[in-house]
Amino acid sequence: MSKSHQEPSSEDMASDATDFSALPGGARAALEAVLMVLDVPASATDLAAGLNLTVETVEQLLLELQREYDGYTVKAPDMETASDAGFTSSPRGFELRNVAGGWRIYSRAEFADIVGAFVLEGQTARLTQAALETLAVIAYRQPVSRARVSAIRGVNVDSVVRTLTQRGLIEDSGTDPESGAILYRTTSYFLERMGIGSVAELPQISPHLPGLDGIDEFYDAGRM
Amino acid sequence: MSKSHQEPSSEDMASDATDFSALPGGARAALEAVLMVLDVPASATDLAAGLNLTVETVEQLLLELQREYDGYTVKAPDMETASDAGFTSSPRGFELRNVAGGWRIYSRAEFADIVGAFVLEGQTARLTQAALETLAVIAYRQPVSRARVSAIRGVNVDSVVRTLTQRGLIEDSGTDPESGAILYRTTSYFLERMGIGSVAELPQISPHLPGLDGIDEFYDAGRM
Amino acid sequence: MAESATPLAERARPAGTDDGGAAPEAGAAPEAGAAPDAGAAGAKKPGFEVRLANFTGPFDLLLGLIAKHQLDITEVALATVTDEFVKYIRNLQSLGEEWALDEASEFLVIAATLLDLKAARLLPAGEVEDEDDIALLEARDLLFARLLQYKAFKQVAALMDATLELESRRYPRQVALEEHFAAMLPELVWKHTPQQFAALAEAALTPKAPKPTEVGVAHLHGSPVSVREQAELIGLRLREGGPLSFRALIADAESTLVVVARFLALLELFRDQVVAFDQVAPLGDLAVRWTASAEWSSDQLSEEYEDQP
Repeated sequence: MSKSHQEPSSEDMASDATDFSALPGGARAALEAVLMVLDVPASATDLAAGLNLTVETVEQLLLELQREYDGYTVKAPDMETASDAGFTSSPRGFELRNVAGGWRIYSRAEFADIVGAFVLEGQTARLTQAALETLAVIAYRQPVSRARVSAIRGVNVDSVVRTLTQRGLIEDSGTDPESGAILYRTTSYFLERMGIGSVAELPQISPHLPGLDGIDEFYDAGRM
Repeated sequence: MSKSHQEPSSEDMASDATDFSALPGGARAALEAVLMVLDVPASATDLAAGLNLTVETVEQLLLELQREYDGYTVKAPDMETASDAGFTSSPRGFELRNVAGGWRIYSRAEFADIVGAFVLEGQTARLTQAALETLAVIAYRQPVSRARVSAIRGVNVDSVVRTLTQRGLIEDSGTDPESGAILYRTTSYFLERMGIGSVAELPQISPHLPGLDGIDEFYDAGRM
Repeated sequence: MAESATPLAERARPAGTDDGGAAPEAGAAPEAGAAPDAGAAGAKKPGFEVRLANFTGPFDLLLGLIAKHQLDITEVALATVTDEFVKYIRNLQSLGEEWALDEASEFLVIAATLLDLKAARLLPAGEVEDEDDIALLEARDLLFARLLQYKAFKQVAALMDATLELESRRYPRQVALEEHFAAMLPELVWKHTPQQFAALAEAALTPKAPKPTEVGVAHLHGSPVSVREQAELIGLRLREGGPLSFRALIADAESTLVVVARFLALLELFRDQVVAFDQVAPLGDLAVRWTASAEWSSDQLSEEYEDQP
């Protein structure tokens, strides 16, 4: 889940750099921390902006990490900045890939069979009732945030929303300008499965049900 | 994504084990690859079943990885299986933690500010005092009805309970056979957010509550 | 369980120092840690200031008032506290704060609580004479116990807050399933027509009636409990197990009704002079002793409770 930063030039930022030496593992570990939780590939430019480093530094660190994950000994005489990168010489179970201009950590391709079996174990072809209801709420109230869907359904819907996204039935449609929350909408695959041409063709439901405005009154009473 | 597998005994599985020596990085890397795709904590048992390894082996590998990510030198004389684990002595940007009954990769807390800038939806907002107190009562008295929580806090807790449910921290756990009241308990998401394995790891309340072991009986007797 | 799972209490403490005091101080003195509202008000600050958004309940306020005066609850200058409470309410009114019914009733509970406390305080210690006095004494103990319990929960809530805050600095890896795995998922079975889907949406969007707050009606339909049977049971236990505390005698009671029945049975047994009571300290545990011969039977009980649940 990367976000593009409004960037002053990377030189400006570097002058104002975070003191990575105070952090365990330094800038390399900081970059690794970001990569580990990034959902979508991030460009070296975005990473540099977020880390307050120059693009060149980040690119060098990315290549170092990539080689280290692949098992190369990174402490080579020509790479003085890699002094603390260790002597790892066996590949890790994950790899850092540069896909279409963005970097992301993936499970290593050689383990695809094992990982695939683990992921697919127990997966069913059917949506649960919770998933169906959540999909219905999103379809009729889109674009809508997870928090709002949770409020309507009365339970946390995070994992169900992940499943629906994974299934290609809903997708990220930007963020709410006010709250910054991700808004979800149904996909064309959803329309295809429903056998309709657009969401406008969904059958009407009672107009008296709370709309997005009314829901506030119903559900947001409990201030947190 | 984890689930319980129908297991033949772990001995059977080991005899039928995947030949990890043919894969780069061996079983350790295979485990690492699986950890990369988890979206909820996975137990050592589930991981062992998915990898066709014994639970003991997986537990040992998990501990090795955990220590390695934390920067310990894992090639100690007493750990012969760790021969290829490298000599890393600076912490990685991420850590492997055992929470809510399972293992999962997290970015290291020291990098929270940097990582937070990349994660679109920050961690959920801080709980209010009212929500925290209600959550505490439920955590220590679970399963517990709203009426009991109200009695302890001295106020109506309906809306707070609703919000805590929406945020996935507590859930309905059936009804009291006597009063028919809905009982609430904390969720595994709560454990994960608290960074603990089970509610038994919550700090002891008794030092905070001198000599009031029998208060529940008092309570039911004199309800205000 | 794991190396990563350090006991909370140990971890919560460093949090205060790491974060430069941003997190509530887990190890702080009970008063300060327990009542941030009161702490914020400070000892010197004039007037009792509570922001409505932070207000969480009558026990909170009561604790705040007590903490502010740095007094043990048993020595609270009630007149001062009460005056201050009234002043607080007037102040709110003068500020034009709108009162929701919920909040207004919460304040009524405070008023009642203060009144209870005051009434209990009026009772001179050690001069318990009639049943009303005892009831007042019990009310005071109960109130005191409740306040202590509430305070304990407030303290662990602060600990939990610190832990949650600390833990929120770790972000879990939670990435979308890699595409080649997503492609391997079994093809979705979809059987809903648009009309069925709309019905589903309609049901999901209909605001749910708030879950009912329980009304204790169970006792109305409870199976009858016989005092005679309970007397029989008590007799059996006392003859076999020697002196037992009342607490032990009701430990397995499945409902309040059974507790009441056993209590009445004990009174009956006492009247028939087959049991005796020993109490070491005032309000301490009551030990019940069997004093009659082994041949006693519940048939000898008075007929008063015959056939009455």
